[in-house]
Amino acid sequence: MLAPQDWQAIGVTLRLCLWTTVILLLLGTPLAWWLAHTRSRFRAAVEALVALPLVLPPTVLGFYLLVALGPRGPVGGLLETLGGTHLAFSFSGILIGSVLYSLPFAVQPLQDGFRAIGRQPLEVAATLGAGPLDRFFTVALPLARGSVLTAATLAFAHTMGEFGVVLMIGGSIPGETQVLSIAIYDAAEALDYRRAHILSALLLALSFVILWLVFARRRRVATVGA
Amino acid sequence: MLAPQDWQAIGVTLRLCLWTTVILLLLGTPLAWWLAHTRSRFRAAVEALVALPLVLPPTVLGFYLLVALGPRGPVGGLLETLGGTHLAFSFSGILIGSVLYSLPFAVQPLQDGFRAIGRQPLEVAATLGAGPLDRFFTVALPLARGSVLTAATLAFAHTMGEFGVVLMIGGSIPGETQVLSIAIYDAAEALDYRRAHILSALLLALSFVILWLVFARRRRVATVGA
Amino acid sequence: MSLSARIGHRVGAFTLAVDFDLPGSGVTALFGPSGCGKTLTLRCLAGLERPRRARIEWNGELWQDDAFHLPPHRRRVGLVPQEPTLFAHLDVRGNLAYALSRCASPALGLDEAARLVGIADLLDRRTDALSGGQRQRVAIARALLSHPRLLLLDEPLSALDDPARRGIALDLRRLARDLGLPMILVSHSATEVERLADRVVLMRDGRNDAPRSLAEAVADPDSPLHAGAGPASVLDGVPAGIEDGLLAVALGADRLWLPWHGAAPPASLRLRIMARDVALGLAPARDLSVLNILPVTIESMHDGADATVLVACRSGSGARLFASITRRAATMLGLAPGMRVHAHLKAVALLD
Amino acid sequence: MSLSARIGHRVGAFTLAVDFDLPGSGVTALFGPSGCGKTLTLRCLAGLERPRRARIEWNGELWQDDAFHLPPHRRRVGLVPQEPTLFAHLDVRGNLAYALSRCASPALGLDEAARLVGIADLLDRRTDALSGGQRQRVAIARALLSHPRLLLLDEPLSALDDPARRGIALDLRRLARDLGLPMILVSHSATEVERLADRVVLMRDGRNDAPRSLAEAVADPDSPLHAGAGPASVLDGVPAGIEDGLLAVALGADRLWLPWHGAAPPASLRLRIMARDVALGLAPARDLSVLNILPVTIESMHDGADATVLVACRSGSGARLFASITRRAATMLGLAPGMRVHAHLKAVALLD
Amino acid sequence: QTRPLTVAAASDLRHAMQALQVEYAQRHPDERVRVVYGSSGKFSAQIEHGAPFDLFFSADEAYPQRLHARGHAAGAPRRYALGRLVVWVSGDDAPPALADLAAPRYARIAIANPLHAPYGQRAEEALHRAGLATLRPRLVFGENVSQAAQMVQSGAADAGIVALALMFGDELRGRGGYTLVEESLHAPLWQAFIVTRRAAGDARAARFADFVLSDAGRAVLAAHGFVLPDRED
Ligand SMILES: Nc1ncnc2c1ncn2[C@@H]1O[C@H](COP(=O)(O)OP(=O)(O)OP(=O)(O)O)[C@@H](O)[C@H]1O
Ligand SMILES: Nc1ncnc2c1ncn2[C@@H]1O[C@H](COP(=O)(O)OP(=O)(O)OP(=O)(O)O)[C@@H](O)[C@H]1O
Ligand code: MOO
Ligand SMILES: [Mg+2]
Ligand SMILES: [Mg+2]
Repeated sequence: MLAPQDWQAIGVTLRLCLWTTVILLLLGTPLAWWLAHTRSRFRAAVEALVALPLVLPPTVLGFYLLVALGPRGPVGGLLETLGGTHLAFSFSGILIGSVLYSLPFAVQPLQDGFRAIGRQPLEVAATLGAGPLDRFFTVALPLARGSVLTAATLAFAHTMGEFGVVLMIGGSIPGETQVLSIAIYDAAEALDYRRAHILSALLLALSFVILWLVFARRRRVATVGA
Repeated sequence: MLAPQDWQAIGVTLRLCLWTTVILLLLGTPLAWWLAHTRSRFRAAVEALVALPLVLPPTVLGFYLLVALGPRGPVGGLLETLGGTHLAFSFSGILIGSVLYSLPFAVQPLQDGFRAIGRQPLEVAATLGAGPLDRFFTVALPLARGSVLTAATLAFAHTMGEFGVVLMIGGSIPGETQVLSIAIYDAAEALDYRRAHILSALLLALSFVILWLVFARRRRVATVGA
Repeated sequence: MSLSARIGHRVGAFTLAVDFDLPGSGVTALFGPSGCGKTLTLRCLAGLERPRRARIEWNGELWQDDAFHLPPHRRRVGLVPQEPTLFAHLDVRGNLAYALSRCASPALGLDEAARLVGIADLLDRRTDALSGGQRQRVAIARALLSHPRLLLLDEPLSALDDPARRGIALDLRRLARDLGLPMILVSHSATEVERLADRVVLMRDGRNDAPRSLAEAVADPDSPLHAGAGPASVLDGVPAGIEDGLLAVALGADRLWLPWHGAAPPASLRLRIMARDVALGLAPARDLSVLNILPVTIESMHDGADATVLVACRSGSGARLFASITRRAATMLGLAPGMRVHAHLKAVALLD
Repeated sequence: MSLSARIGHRVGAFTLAVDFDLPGSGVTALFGPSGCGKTLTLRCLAGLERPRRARIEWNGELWQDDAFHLPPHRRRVGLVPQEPTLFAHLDVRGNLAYALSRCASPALGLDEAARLVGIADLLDRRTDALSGGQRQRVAIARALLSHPRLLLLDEPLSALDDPARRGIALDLRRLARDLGLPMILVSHSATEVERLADRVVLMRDGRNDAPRSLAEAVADPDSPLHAGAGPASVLDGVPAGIEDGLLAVALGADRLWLPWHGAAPPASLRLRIMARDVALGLAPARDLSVLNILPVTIESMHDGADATVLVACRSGSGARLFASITRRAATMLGLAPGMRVHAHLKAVALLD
Repeated sequence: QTRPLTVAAASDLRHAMQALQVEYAQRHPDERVRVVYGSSGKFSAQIEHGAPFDLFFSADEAYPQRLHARGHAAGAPRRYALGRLVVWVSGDDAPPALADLAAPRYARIAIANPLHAPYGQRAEEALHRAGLATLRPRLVFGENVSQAAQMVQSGAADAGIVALALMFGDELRGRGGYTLVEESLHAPLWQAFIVTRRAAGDARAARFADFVLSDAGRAVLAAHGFVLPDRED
């Protein structure tokens, strides 16, 4: 039912989603923590900046990233002069694009989550001898785990469906940068609806199961009078 | 510098973003509230369903919506037999698409926000004679206002940049369904980079100012030892 | 008017099984050790828990049975929770106004309530800029402003200093009387219970004893109320004149003297006499600075803890007095039930 | 070893200006009305506030001055906050282990600490399944397990019943002694202060009095400590034999008898004698159930509140005793400084 | 293992290019060719920024010319086909001619976006020349010609002006009907390709290019709705 190319696309997609989610959590968590606690005048500006990639159409954002990461761009160019290769049309390139594009979906929920903890648990941890990093990992993160979950699922799902940025930076090269969403898009563009339906159904089912498993573990809040 | 068509696109974009945000808050808030409090077995499934539109490529989701909203689809068809008009290629159509596509960005932060309130304030309000609706509006919503903000900004920004769904359902009709992101996309595709840069810069600047204003009002959390 | 509650509830491994009927007025104290189910009981009464088996009726109105559960906002039951929860999005005034604006028949003004608990100068504060005791007082004022049919107080004064505690307790007692506002008070302080309560429900391990009047409760030498300072008698009397800065209090035909600050005394006075403050003598002691000496008859003698004897006496006018003395003294004096002796009351505390 | 703190801090309209030096051992009570700045002071000591002007030194080590601020996790100062904050993502055992695993030199085992505060059977509970008093006890055990250099206790026992309070207070005092763990205790309960503290710092409106020893503090008839039950004397003595179930306590040459439960008495005993429990007589009363009668000399007489007189006496062995008697009795007996009288001690409370 | 030859092809070439691949594979069984489909504008931008494409088959001449002018091509663009437009409806109705679109039942007419899609430009031009400029308010625009077809197929648009080549895929063959738009109504839609600079000197690229222009290649293109240019050689 599925072509080998589709299987490749599924593989690339899963790799991209997982890496994006992991990197977003690694990157977004300290950023969100800083944003939740800083007194800096630039806080609001940084928050706005984080959300900014969202407002550009994905392919246009993709285009600018292409320029930046390509051989003549600042990033890609630098890499080339350092003896490496530029990042356009590579897995690393689409990963950077996905991370940037989903950043606000990770940062904002995390920031809210950290804010909701309040200062008391962190203060208590400090008086028990826990330093800043210790407090962060043993108190803040576990207490904000609901928000970590939200950040992860939003980032994961958004990366799953996104194709504009990925298409532009990645060039849809099978086995390397062609993700499932591009394959579905292609099928639809080719008016090959049967294939589009099958792939969509597959993607939806897969995502539903993943999301359902994740959400089923979430706790609810007690209701008044219950 | 800007063509009249661009001004129209800006107008449509702002209308679309505002309406989408408003509708998402109106729709997402009770849904998030229910999800945060229900004991229903279907909770996790509903949560997964809400996030599902995200995982489809926007144009593909757009295509399915076009089928549903068009004259031969279940929704559009019903409207036509009721003497109305179908929703494809109309502002209502792209609004529906945007709402559906940004739903998880509104629902999930709100749900986290409601969860973070805990039960005590609601219980106290109940003993002071506040009924469920009263509690919801006078206690839950104000206490979760940070999350309402997050939901609103994510929904707003995501709608601002999205064009796949909107393009497919809306058909890019100037003054009606052509939004700024489509205009930028078109300029970039036509390799008319000057126009693409100008429009992008405009969109970024506009969004930055809006987001900055919104975020500047947000409070931070006290840090240990400060 | 009355409250009748039969509650069977399980949370985790803990089983709550309480069963009591209370008159619909006055102050009832719920007293018992930490973890015995006091808070849980109040939550059931307020409608915040849904016990599996329960029948709660207020004055003939069904609040809860196995099938029905009147939601908390329809019960008009006020609750001051053990850890005061203020609305963080409102300032102090906003918190008070929240209650007032939902009250159909306000009995107090906002400023009046604030003054009562001593937070009049904090009305414009954010709630996170309050001290622990200040938070607690805001919670009390807020509950009062909702003018509930029944007020549940879960250790409402635990974070307050003695003078504030005393003042607010007296105001609460006055409000209970003036507004006909029945209260259920959870407190770990025997003094607070003695100061405020008309009756006491003792709890232990999720079960309760039958409600008893305060006098009965304190008269029980083994009562957990005495764990702090030992048994006591609580007597209600009326003022009978002031002399030399001393107030005479009439308990039937008996008369006790206590130091008085001079203002007009209230119509009724509640006195507490700790058993350990009562000495028994065969004759009134002379040349001793003890003013209050009552002739009493020994009714019974109980071996108390630690080589002491608790002697229950009755005065001529029928007032019941406890004296806690050492066994050595009892032997020395040859005390026995039926004997007429003189009770020397070294200290008489005014609870009002 | 010592703590020296000079703190100038403003939050909102409130100004904290405290200044005290404390020895690095024993228990110091911070006592003052609600809202006077006790919690704020503890927070400054713990490093949780950054006062604008301050100099805090611990045993020569700088914790804070205007330029420097040692972060809280480096101070090794334990804090039991006024509203106990438990880690909601950990169970009770997890909360305790959190402290223990960060402690370089554990002085207590987890189970031992749990037993001490009576939560040994709650170790596997989620923190939201605890009662108010149980939460408070977990917070105490957790702070103890971190074996801090200084333990700050902000009304740590406010949600506990009397027996539990008494038990934990005694254990805390023992730990303070055995581990050489200095503590600063905020409490609204004079009994708790008398039971636990070695010295007292009174606070009012953000300022403090100089630290005084407990004996001095309670000897002040106007001390706010007495707002509850009036002045008292606190005396430290040693056991001197048991007879008839009564324990003899030697205070120098004086000897007092108190009911004793029979176990071996500790090496030293702290007694509290309320002034209102002391009657003065020209001669020892006969045929009266008062066992403890000490010959004393009147040192001074102060007009107290409400037509009472506070009489300061000294026993032959130098112990200082207060007697609160009515002015009428003082006049009747013709009491005057220098007179030799007999103090009748109706009740002697053992604070240990 | 060597990198496969990578061909970027405009989306109207989907069916033709697949057939070309099959034919080519029979002749050169050892050579792997992979094709990526997309819009010509996007490919142009990507090639300018280092995309690993060896050949680029555009839907027009302008994009290859631009790339050539900027030095991204190994040689001058070569025409491989002439695109034709059709009016297409997806129902069972008789297909309308271009002029019939004025009828009110064609309330929504889908075309590719004339700003960047060559088929869209020609469609707009044809409408103008046919005196149907007044139909402009009825137009809806797809991102490209495929999307225009999707709009028709969904039933949301009543007719579309799309590429003849789309009618030759399995998907649309026999579904609804189409009428050709007269060639005279728009400038000829010459489609050209280039070998990119990165493939300069790559024999495989040259081989594939020659194959497309060979008789066998032309036969495939002709069978998929393209008009062929005169032989270059
Ligand atoms: N969710 C729960 N799961 C398991 N046990 C619970 C839960 N909630 C309360 N308990 C237990 O129920 C008992 C009664 O709790 P409750 O809060 O009513 O005590 P309390 O009498 O108010 O005590 P305190 O004076 O310490 O506040 C306690 O032993 C507590 O540990
Ligand atoms: N953030 C703040 N802004 C303004 N005032 C504050 C703030 N925090 C505390 N205060 C005020 O500072 C004073 C001291 O507070 P603190 O919490 O130290 O009191 P406390 O002595 O612990 O009282 P309690 O016994 O009631 O707990 C209080 O009057 C309080 O209202
Ligand atoms: O295939 Mo195109 O580039 O939409 O005319
Ligand atoms: Mg409780
Ligand atoms: Mg405090």
